[in-house]
Amino acid sequence: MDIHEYQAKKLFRDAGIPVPPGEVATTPDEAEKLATNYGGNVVVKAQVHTGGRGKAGGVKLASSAAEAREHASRILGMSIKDLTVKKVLVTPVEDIEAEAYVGVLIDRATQTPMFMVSPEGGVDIEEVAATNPEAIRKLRVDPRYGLLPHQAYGLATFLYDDPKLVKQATRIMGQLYQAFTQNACSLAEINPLIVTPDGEVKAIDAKVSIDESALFRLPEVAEFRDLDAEPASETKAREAGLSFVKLDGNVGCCVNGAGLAMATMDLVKYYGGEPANFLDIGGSSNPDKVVAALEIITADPNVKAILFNIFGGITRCDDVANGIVEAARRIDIQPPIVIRLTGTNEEEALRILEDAGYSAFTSMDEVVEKAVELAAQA
Amino acid sequence: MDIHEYQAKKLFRDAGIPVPPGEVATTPDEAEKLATNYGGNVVVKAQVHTGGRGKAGGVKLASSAAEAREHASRILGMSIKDLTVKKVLVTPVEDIEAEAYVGVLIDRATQTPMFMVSPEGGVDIEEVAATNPEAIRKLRVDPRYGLLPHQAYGLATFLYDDPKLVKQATRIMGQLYQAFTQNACSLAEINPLIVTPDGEVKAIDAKVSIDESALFRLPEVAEFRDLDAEPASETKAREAGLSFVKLDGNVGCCVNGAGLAMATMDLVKYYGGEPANFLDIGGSSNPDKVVAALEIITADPNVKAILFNIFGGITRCDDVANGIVEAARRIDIQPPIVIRLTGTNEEEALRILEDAGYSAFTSMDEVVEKAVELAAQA
Amino acid sequence: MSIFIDRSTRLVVQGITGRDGSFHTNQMAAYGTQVVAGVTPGKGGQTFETDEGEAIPIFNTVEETVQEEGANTSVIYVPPAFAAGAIMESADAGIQFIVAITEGIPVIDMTRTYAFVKDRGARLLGPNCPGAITPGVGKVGIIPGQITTAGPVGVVSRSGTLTYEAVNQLTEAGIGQTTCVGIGGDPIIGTNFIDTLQAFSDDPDTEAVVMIGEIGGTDEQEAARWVKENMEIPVVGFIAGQTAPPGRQMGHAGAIISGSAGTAEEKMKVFEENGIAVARRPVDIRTLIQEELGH
Amino acid sequence: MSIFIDRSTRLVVQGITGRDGSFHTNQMAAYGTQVVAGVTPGKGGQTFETDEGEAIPIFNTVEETVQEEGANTSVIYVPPAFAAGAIMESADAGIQFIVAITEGIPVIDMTRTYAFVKDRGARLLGPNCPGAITPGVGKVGIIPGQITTAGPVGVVSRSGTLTYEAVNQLTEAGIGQTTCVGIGGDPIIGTNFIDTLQAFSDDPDTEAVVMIGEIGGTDEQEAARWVKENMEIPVVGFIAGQTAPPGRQMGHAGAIISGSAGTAEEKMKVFEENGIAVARRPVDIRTLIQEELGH
Repeated sequence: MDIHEYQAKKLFRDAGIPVPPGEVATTPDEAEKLATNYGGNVVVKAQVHTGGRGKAGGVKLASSAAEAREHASRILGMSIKDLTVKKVLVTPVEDIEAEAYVGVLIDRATQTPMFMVSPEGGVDIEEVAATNPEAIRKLRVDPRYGLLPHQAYGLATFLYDDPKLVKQATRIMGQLYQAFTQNACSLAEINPLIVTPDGEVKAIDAKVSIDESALFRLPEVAEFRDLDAEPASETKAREAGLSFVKLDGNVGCCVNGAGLAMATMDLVKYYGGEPANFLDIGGSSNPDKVVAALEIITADPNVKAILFNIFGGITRCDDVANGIVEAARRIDIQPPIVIRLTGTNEEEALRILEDAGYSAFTSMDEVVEKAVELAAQA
Repeated sequence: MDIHEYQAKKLFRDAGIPVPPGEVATTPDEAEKLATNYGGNVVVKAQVHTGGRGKAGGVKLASSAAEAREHASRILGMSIKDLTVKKVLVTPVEDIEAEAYVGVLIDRATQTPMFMVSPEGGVDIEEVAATNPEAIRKLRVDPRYGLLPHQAYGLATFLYDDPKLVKQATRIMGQLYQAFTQNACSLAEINPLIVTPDGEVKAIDAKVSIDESALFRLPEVAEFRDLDAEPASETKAREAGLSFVKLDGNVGCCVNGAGLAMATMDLVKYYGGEPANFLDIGGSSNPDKVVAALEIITADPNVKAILFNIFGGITRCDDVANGIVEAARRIDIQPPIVIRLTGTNEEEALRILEDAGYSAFTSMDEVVEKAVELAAQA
Repeated sequence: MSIFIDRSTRLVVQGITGRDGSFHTNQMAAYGTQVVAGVTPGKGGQTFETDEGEAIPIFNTVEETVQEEGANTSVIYVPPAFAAGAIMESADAGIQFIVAITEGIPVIDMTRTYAFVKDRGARLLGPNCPGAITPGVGKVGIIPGQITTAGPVGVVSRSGTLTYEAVNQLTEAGIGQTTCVGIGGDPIIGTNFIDTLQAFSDDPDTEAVVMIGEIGGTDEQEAARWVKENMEIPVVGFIAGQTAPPGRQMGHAGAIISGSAGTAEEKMKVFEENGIAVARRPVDIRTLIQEELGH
Repeated sequence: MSIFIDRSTRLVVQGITGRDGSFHTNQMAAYGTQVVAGVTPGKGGQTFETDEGEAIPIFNTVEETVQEEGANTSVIYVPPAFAAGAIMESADAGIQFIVAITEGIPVIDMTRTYAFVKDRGARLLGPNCPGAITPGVGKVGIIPGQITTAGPVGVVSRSGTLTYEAVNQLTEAGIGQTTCVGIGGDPIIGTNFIDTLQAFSDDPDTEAVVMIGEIGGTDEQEAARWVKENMEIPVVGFIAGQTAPPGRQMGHAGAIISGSAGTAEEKMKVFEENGIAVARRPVDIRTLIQEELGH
């Protein structure tokens, strides 16, 4: 789960990392008031779950409260990579002598948390990795011991020479690691970590992703979820226990299992169509889940055909069939539905569908070809 | 550092362990008032750094506030194993269905924290270990992982069969381990852990020793130190950076190094004397430390002779000699002093002592024999 | 022969009385797996009766099942909040092969859990995996038994139902399997492609391997390089997720393209560079395997 | 020959610019030890000049001293709050022999630190120990060089100055030492009696061993049983603390009789039961060794 910069900064502050003040505004008025409180010299920053805000015009310097208001009114409501800005963060301008990058993520290769730090901050770290890899130092943390003092120190010395800066950065490394593990982050990034003219090291931007699986034990972090920042369809899917990602095609997909769902989407493309979504109804399906899935898919006006691909294992095919019939009774489904069911309770499912006037396929290729064809005809 | 029961209970409560209420009184009046607040049925418990309080009459049940007052007036000021009781803990009486023992300590053999639990609580665990060792379960905790859930559960099932009790005890094991590590305990003990008639598991006695070396980072725990609970000589020694333990003999000992200090005491005994103390002036001695050591030793009226045994390594013999001369100028030293000095700057030291009218030995056996002889003559 | 599961497998089911645990205990026992014990804390002493009337003893701890019933393999159906603990319990009790079905274990917990399992010298499969099945011998996990049949092909996959799809097609084409292994879709898993490919390499009965990967991470790429260096039997590969957008998690916690890394295109390219025949559609897996086996 | 320290020892001093670190760097260098580097974070690039005019380079990290100066042994004089971290830094940098002089490291910290050192395959001596000396070759720690002389006796002790006392008497009697090792007085130490006795057993030049213990714990008892089972050369033992009261810490954090366990009487009894000659007074150590060596 991505969280906003201002939320990430709260986690960092709680861990003791020095982060300059800042508050969120949802209207130009509020932004102006905050800017006044901070003395006028502020940065107005769009709060959206994506990088590249600066390039998109979502981050602006103001030298007066009035100017901050103007920036806010332009940024609020703007669209950055398809995401509408509903909040801006107003924060005092900091003078910057140097910008570094500090990030922690889970390294899949070694199955451990890994630090990446670079004295070249304030830019996209993937670019630094591509153009100047020696400017990045990586450190894998043994999860049995956590970040050890000499490791934190080693990272800090890669960023700074001045022992006073090293000391501050060493402490920040430890605090960031704490924030990372305690909040079950999949990514925690300070970019840039700055040095001010009077030699203070501070985090002035923060990016954090939280492992959704850990939210059950992190109630405060779970509340960071911003429903405004995701399509309503994805909110609804999550609440129904479905995995759903909206895409731009016209073939709605309803599949059990993430791998099979992706393979089905790929096959739609293979046969010349475009999938409208990724949707995994999960393992132990019940008819209600299928109803919710159909509601979500049919809410997308782009969808011209709906494709079911079910390989029954834990999932019982008759449950899915019942769900389809139930959904057809409850909601008005315009696009044609094509169904492939095989595995557990397949015969029972086929009987249910037949009784309701649907016919079903047993081959994945057949059903996908058919769905693509129907969508193209619509 | 031993801490009082009421202080240990605070640490346990902070960790979430269910501990019944209780407050400390230093006068019978206060005890009566507390007993009134608790409804009269209370236990009055001497707060001293030793076991066996019950047998010594330091723990009494009261069924009214007036009776609590009586008990308090008898317990306050009483002496248990040479320790004067200055505080009592007043705590409501709990009905008890079962008593268990739960303790954590550092196991020197495996170099890890180790749990010891027994369903036979409320008695001396060493007695249980001697008479019924199968009633004790030990579990070593890998410090890299901490106490794992199944380990806590395994300990809890050794105490209880009822899943409801097991659940509570499992949680308490984890909380106790947290309290143990976070407060750098060398021992943390709940004895007894009780079950109430309505099936609640609670800690009604608590014993904790803290690793003195960790006090620098545990300011709140450091404040638990009760200067009333140790001889004034030991307080003074600690403040001067000396290791000192008061004993009952008449030969005062001043040695550098703990092993050599013990060996010197043993040699006093070997030659028919009794050491008055253990005293290690430590590695990097300076004259002030020697002065403080002599002040502490001479404050003990039992001391009839004072023995210096110094093997100079880091310790410079001339520093010790200067300290002796300085102390003799500042304080009135009645008992005779015999001195053995060898090692770093030995010649310089002998010159200093000679100038001041002392003679010095170079053999440990000679000086100890001489000190024992002088003490016997006094 | 086979890998991970054979006739000596003595299985304990952790979470045997739960909804999924009880359902799949029945399935596994009906398939012929020796399910020797179950664990549900607080229900020790009770018995789990299978649909076929077999009585499986329930214990409070895995340790007891090792001591009393000689369990050497465990399968975990407990909820995510307790699953990491259940894995460590198994490893601590001396279980050699631990299969974690549970989905949704926090990744940060798995970093420590995986280290623990390694320290104890056990093998973990999963979490968030369908388990493994040796056709005709036994199954540990949730892979439907009826879609498999014994034969010369090893199957290893990050996916669940996509594996069933592939296995089903092999079976329909008359191509049996030595063992089918679902390694799981999480970022941190106990047994990866290389571990499984190594096991298949060491198995004299496995004549070809199907490897089914997906977007996210670099496991498939590393495995492909390893295959070129180390494997003598042919490998056929498939990668799901060509149409997945970057930065979005596609169901599995591990199925996410980070920046430009972990795309299906990249993985298929590395497969081909290292001599692994790439199936474009699931149905092509069967054709390629038939070619490799010379059918 | 010798144990732990020989002519290949290349020493880095952690905390070289501190009061104790600088004093003992001079002592160790003057004794002939190859002190190849020092570490003080923030002072990297500076130089430590010994009294005899030798220039020792200072680095910010131990890793650099391994890479730049080939350090293989470290000695730690940093304050207790940082000493556990310094030990782990050395182990992580690949240092093989780590000597921690620092007194007062929290025991709970040492539980994790000791596990880390073991995981990294290094040997830790101490903490709270005087270090080790191989007479005429080199010393790591604070044992005064002038009281030692080369010869056939190994010395291992939990104590500092008591060791000097014993070694001095041996030297005065003309009995030299292969290596003198102070294992330290803390409850958790990296190298115990058995580890050291094993090393002396493996050293062809060590003909007898003096083992100096004290109250607290069961290390001496276990070592005694180990001696009976494994050692062919004679061992003479001494235990300090016969007059120590139970439950009171006698200076060393580890020197405490808990309940009835760890008394001097018990330890001396176990020594005698296992064929270790027990010296009643320090001066008797020398007599017993003379007897054992047939002088």
